[in-house]
Amino acid sequence: MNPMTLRTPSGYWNPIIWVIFLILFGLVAYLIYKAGNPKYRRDTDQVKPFLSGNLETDKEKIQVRASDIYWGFIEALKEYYGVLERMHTGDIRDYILWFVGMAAIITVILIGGI
Amino acid sequence: MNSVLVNLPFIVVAILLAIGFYTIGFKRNLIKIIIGVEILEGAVNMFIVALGYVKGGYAPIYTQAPSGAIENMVLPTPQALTLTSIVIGVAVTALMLAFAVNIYKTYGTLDVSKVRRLRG
Amino acid sequence: MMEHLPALIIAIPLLGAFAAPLFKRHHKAVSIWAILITGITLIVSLLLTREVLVKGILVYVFGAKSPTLVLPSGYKVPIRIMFEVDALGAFMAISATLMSFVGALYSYSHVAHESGLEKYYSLLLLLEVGILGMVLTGDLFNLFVFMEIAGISGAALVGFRSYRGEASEAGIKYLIISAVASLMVLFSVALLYGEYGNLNLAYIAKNIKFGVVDLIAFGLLFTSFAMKCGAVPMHYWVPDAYTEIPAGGNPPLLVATYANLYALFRVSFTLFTNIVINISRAGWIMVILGVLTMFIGVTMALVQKDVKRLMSYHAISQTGYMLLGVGVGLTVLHDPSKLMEFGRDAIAGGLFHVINHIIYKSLLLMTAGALFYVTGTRNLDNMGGLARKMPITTISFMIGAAAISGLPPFNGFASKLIIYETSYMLNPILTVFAMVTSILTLASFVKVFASAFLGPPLKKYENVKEVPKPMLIAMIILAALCVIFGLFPKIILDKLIYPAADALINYLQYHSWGGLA
Amino acid sequence: MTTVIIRTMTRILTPAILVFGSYIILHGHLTPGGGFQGGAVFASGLALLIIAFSRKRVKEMFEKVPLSVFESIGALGFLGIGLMGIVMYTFLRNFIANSGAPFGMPTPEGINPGFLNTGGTLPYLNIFVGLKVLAGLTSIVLILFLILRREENE
Amino acid sequence: MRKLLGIIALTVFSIILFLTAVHLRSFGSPPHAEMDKYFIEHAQKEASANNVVTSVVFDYRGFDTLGEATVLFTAVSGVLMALRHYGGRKK
Repeated sequence: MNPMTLRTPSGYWNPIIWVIFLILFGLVAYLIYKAGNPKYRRDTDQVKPFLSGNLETDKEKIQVRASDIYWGFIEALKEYYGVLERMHTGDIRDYILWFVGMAAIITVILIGGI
Repeated sequence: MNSVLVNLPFIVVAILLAIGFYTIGFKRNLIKIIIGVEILEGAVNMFIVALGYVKGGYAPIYTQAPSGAIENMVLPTPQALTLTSIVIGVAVTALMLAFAVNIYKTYGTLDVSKVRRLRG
Repeated sequence: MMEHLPALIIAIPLLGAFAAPLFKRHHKAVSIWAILITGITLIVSLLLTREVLVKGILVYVFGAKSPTLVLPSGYKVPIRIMFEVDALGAFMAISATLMSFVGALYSYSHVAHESGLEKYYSLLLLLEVGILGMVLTGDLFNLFVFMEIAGISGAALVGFRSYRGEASEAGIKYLIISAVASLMVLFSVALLYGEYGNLNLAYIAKNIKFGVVDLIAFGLLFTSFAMKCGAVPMHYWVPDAYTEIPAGGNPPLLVATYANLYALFRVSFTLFTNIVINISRAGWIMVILGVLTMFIGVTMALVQKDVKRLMSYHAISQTGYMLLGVGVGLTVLHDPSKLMEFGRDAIAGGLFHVINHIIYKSLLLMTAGALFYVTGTRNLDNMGGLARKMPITTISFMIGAAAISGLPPFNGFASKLIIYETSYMLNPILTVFAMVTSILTLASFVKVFASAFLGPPLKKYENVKEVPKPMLIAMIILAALCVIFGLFPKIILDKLIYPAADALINYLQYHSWGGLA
Repeated sequence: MTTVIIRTMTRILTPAILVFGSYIILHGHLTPGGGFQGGAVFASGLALLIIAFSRKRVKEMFEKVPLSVFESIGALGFLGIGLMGIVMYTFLRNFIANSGAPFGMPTPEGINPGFLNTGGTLPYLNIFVGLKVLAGLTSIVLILFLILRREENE
Repeated sequence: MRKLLGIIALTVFSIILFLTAVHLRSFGSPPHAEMDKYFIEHAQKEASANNVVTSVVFDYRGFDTLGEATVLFTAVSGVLMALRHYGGRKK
């Protein structure tokens, strides 16, 4: 047990204990699953969504595209992302100029300017 | 001031490096940017060779050398390093030009402000 | 024969690379040849690591009468090029050889239908040679030469699909970046040579005096290696290169990036370690670069649509963790009490994160390559419902995503835990940034999973199948490593990582060539 | 397409350039120069040959020459000589010097007229590197030339 | 904007390079040359070559030369691979 225990200043990690907890929670999850509705059947009419009589739209149309995910997050941080967009011009000259600027800054700091 | 005069070759190297970085940073043509990289390489090679110079030194080769050569030869290591880095520079240039040919084929231009489909 | 291992580990892949073009058109033969050579190199590197861990620093002088003859009789200075392999170099060598093997295995099917494969595999082996030379050498000019080998072969691999313009664009960007960086490295090496008349790393580190020139050389070396390892704001080449290279070349390219990170650590810890005041300054620079890298990388990743580009931005942000961990150690390097309190653990956490990240990021990029292999696109908007079609790829992607987000029991968890706790002891703000980065990482991988694997099955992908066996085997190897490293982190740390961290900390041993002089 | 003057001068000059290149390669351990420089000179002679003639002539001239094989042979020879050193000493050891083998005669100390039969492994490495460099540079020039000339023809 | 920032960065960098050149040891008088003295004295005996530079390139620093040959090999492979779709002899 001890050679596997990774001690950190405020805690520890041990795979055996983790496995035990995994089994425990797996059991709990199984019990919850068993307590589910027994009358449920796959591939019958009861799994069809009821859209008040209208028939279901094509799945490809209602699929959530990647660019729609986290729309709100990106909308909230629009200014920040505007800055980033202006940083990321895919222009090789800017890559080199950033390098020159960082070299200047880091060297000045190391010499002790700041 | 005296150190400036004594170290004139090193000053020249510094100026060449600045010119090279300017060329890479502000020219639009890809070929000119490759030339800028070449200028950097030339500057660094000049710097290494200049480091090896000894006042009034002879080439470090014994074959039919002048009589005074043995006690005053220039340092051989910088010349060896320069040889290596020159060949490396040739290799890098060849590959960059090959990529430039490809880019001109597919983009139809060598203007680096247009050659940026990859960004963001 | 054991004392010749450092030479053999370079000579074997070189042999493979030089012989590869002789297989003219036999593509299967050259693929199998490359897999064989990388496998042998992997075994050699394991032997080398065992030697180093048992015997301490291993020195190999090229062209001398005996491998350990550092100083010629009656001379104070080292004359010839030497390899100086300590635990850190051996640790990097293991990751390099392992990833090259996995990459060659993966390429067997992934690029099977392309032309010019003998050149591809020869360049793959040359990339491995460059990485190994960079991480094993003890000579500054030799470091430059191998850096150029790694850079040129990496750029050529990035431009492999030369019928696509983007590949050539990314290739020339990476080539110019690495040419400029290695030229600045050469300039700094020349400065040091002019000051001290030698090129041996340990010798210069012993005799260094710190005038202005030395500090300028330090700054240039620091910045060049920081750019080559993709630290913000010099990271722009990383997404281009990682996106355009064939997925089989991704693992070696990743290790090449971290070979530059290794050189950054080596320069800061071993070469310039005697500057007592400025080294903590350098440590703070490293920490700040690390925090910037983490945060900007992950926020850029969140808005990407191209799956490989997204993962490349995650590679940037994970590099920030390594810079943070090792930088925390560097700030307290000359303060023994703090070093024993958390500095050593911080360095160990950073180095452990290096190998963990190499493993799971290669796995993720390979799954992205598998998606590209079956769908022909990298745009996430055009994917969906692939989980039922490719179950093994899906499972390995889930393992990789859980590992990169630091969920137990996968390997990202252990190293991130150590980094959080040690950076908390230096300054709590750093830990906040690290945790936020981790959360955003999980979020963006949930996005990839939802849009590529879940969702209704699309009509155009009705008859896609699971990818061929070699790719699956490569992915399964890495997924298994993720789980093993995550379940038993203590064993890996004690066997491999803490020796490497100690190799960084007690630099005096490196300066004396392992007690040889 | 090039003029008759260029082609005639090429016929005259190329052999001289090739001989000079091989001289530089062989005397690399005595006089300035060596494998890289000599190989470059040799390749420049071949480059002159390439640019002087039409695409068709060049194609049939270089159809038979396996340049990449030459290059691999040069690199493998360098590596092989390095590995031979492992047997007794270390990688890339100059084990032929002062051993009496071909190119293994000792050199007299100090200034001397220079003797070809010295240098140990140096002449061998020079030859291999020269072969490799001339093959490599020639193949680069050749493929760029073939591309550009195809542009003109199409 | 971009041009201005670039000019500023370039100016500071050039000043740093100028500082380097001024603070470097004076030209033509290397302070430490033990390694090179060793080469000049022992090249004829150890490498049995008159040309000290060649003996450094191929004997004392032969490993760098192997790397250099490797770089050239790499570049040739890269060029031939990058241009393979234009045919020529690669078809």
